[in-house]
Amino acid sequence: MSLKRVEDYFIGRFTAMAGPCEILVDTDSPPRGERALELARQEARRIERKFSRYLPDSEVGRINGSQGQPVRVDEETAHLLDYAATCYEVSEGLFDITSGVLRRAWKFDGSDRVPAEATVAGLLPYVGWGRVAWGDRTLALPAGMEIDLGGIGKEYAVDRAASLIAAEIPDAFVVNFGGDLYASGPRRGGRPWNIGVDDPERTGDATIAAIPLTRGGLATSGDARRYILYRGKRLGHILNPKTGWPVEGAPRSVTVIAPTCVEAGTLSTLAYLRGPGAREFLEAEGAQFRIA
Amino acid sequence: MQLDAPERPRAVRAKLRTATCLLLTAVAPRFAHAADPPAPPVPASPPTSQIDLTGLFYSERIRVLEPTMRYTRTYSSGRSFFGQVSVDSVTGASPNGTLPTGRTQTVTSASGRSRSVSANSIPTVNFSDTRIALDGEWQQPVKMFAFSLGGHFSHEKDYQSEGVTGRVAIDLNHKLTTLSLGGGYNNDVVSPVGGTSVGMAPYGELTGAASNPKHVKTALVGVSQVLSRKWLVGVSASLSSEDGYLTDPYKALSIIDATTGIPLAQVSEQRPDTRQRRSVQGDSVYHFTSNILYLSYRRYWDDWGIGSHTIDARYRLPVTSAAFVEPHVRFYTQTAADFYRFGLVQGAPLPQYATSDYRMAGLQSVTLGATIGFAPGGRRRTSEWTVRAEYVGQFGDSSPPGTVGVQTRIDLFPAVNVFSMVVNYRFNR
Amino acid sequence: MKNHQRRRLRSVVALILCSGAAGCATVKPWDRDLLAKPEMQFVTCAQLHAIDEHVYFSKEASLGGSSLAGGGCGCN
Amino acid sequence: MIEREFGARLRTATFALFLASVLFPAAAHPAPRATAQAVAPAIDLPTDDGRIKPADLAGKVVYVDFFASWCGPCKVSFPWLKTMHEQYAAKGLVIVAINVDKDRGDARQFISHFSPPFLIGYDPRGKTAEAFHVEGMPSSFLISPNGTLLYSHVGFDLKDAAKIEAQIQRALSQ
Repeated sequence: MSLKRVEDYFIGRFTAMAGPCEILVDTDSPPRGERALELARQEARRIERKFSRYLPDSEVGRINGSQGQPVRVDEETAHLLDYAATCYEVSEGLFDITSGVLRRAWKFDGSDRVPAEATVAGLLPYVGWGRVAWGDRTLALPAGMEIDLGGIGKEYAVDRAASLIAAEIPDAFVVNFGGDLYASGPRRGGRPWNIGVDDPERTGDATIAAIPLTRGGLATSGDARRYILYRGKRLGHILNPKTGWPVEGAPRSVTVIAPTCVEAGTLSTLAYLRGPGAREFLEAEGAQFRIA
Repeated sequence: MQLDAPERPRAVRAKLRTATCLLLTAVAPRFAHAADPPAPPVPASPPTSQIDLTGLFYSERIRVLEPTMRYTRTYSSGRSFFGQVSVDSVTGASPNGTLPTGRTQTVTSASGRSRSVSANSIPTVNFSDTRIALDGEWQQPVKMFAFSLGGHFSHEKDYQSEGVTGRVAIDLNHKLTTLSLGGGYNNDVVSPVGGTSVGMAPYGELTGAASNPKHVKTALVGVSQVLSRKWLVGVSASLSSEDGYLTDPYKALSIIDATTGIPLAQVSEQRPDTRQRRSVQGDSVYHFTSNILYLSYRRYWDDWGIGSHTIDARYRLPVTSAAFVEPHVRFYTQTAADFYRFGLVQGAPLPQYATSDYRMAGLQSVTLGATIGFAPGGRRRTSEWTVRAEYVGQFGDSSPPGTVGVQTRIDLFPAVNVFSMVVNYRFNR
Repeated sequence: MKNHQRRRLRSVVALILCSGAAGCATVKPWDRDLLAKPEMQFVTCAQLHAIDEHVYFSKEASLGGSSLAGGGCGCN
Repeated sequence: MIEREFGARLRTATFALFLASVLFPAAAHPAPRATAQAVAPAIDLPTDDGRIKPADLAGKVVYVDFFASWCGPCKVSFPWLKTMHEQYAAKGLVIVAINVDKDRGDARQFISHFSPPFLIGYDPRGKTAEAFHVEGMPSSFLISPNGTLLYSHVGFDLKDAAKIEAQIQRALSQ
């Protein structure tokens, strides 16, 4: 965890949720910078711990280990599951938090290893939110199925951290958890924050655009960091839960701006899941976006 | 670059928006806040200011140019204040009350000059005057009450007026009914140029008083009632009591020959020194689908014997969201004062009170006009223009009973035709 | 004569007010969109109204109505 | 003559009756008032294409605010509502602002001016407002997680803000 001054703002960094996290605070007061960083880190850790699929005693771990028994969840989890259900419904099944089991077949390590068709097909019966009984704060997950809130959790953590910081710190700030971010408002002097969009070809080394952002959430979906090369094609890590295969023909990256990070993240994922139809979808939704 | 696309939530996004909102406001574990610090106070919305610039151009026998500036400041608490300055420049001629002669007649004037008039036209006095008026009002809502207090001062070379008004409006019946009570007091001084004439004595004879007091007390009670979503009505009654010098210092009457009708002499007019006025007015505003009809009717009486009816109708038609047209029509009719005489006949004893001021005669007026309003800034209404053009015609009895000789051949009440134009420019900050 | 007038006046006032009473509480707070418009008032522009009063006062013998007369002038 | 006298008396009596109804509206029209223990009416309203359902709000501290684009104090209350949202949403407060404009376009213009981060429901026919016995604009209600009305307030003045905020804090700490 580190906090340093850059020009006239502070930037704090830590690692959480399997990625680099940053917080930018437009202030001259180091204690306020510290406090914002501390709040962001606490909240990121809390959410990671609570919803990690790797921890058996997390909410998600408990559900995944339920062996088909109904599990009663707490309120926060219930809200996340409600949200996931809405996403499943509006995406007509493309956005599915049960698609994580497919990862047993796919390893997105930049290599060209593609699983056998039969392996993928063998996993498909364990995919589908439609098979899950959810209601009255109780989830019954058929044995062998798993849920993964990774597709929502990071954005949720961004918005949660942002609202906690906003309640304590008067300064403008940006919360950025692994590229999903939220800006709280204009910087001193009314300036926007400048958000670079990562170049999918040279990830981490270059940006392809700068987006001025004053207030709201911004999230990007794409194959920049995790992909597989198959017959000369890059297959991104986002899988189509209906086929079990990576989405084909999708743009390299889809960046969406929305009032909250959760909404931006969901929209960018939904767009990406539509493959070549991403642009059309976002245009029809009247969203603010950028496609590479 | 799609980033400038306007935000229009569509099907999927709208559902997500609602779902996100519920997710993010969901109950989450409380952090270790001993006590929630109160939220930083929301700054009170700054007071708004409004400036009105108005010009009135008015033609008749009198030309008036009346620039007015009004400054209104409204605070977020509902308190408001306005201050206004207006300057009237009046130049022209006003009938002096005497009769045409058939011969050239000499007339003295308010400014001391004299002028000849043609034989068959109504003699007039020439005058030129500037009136400066200051008005202010302060309003304060307190729960169901709204108090207002106003002050007035005006000055012109022969007339000075100071007044105060107070008013309270009470909202009743879930604000569907508003009762208002008000009162005012004016303390005026009339200082005729050239001295105060002795009433019913030969014109030019003076009392020696340089100035003469006049007091006006007014009381008003009104109720307004919302009848439906589209209809508001109101009734109000006012009572005013005047005392002091109520005579027009520049008006005279002609004494005419009983058979030829030729004016022989002039006497200054004299009116009673008290006057009780009463009026009742009903108002209605009705909102049609988009147009609005304003109707009002006033009945007026005073103890000088004048009674009048006034009907006023306006119909506002929005042209766009920021412009409207409003035709206006008004009818007015009054009966003459008990002591109104077109002239006095030689030989008869002089009455105690008499005036031949045409405004004390039986008369009718018709007003036709239209107002156009538009706000160039569109719906935000940072500035608004209002332009109104109007015609007022006044008609009376051209040949009142009792006219004799030459007077029977002359129009004793020539129609008065006035065209006026008002331009109001308002800007809000 | 005056007594008669007064009685008639009172009955007119009563009639109008009572028709109002029948309409009481019919306009709910959330239905007052039209009534909230600045143009839904008897007098929509105080400036123009004041000029009107001033002009009519100088040409007619009547005075009063729904507003308290501002300041007098020597114009009649 | 006698008849006329009677008529005059009748008119006087009618007038007195009217005045009584105006001066004491509560007596004339006993309006059911929301009391402290009353159960809050259900909120089931469309949002911009979505819907707020009673289940969405169950178990939460909900602050309901009825507003309209034509209401002056509502313009004052919205920035404050935003502050309340920023301050207390993370602590579990759900703000639902219910718009009662007849015309959705008027409502949107008002809303887009403030871009509120909280939920907006549309009640153009005033059904929900009626259920809450809204007595003036704006009107706000604070509802406990078990659905009882904790507090209500008519009108909005920044002077009242601290008082309402204290009620919100109390509701959240219960």
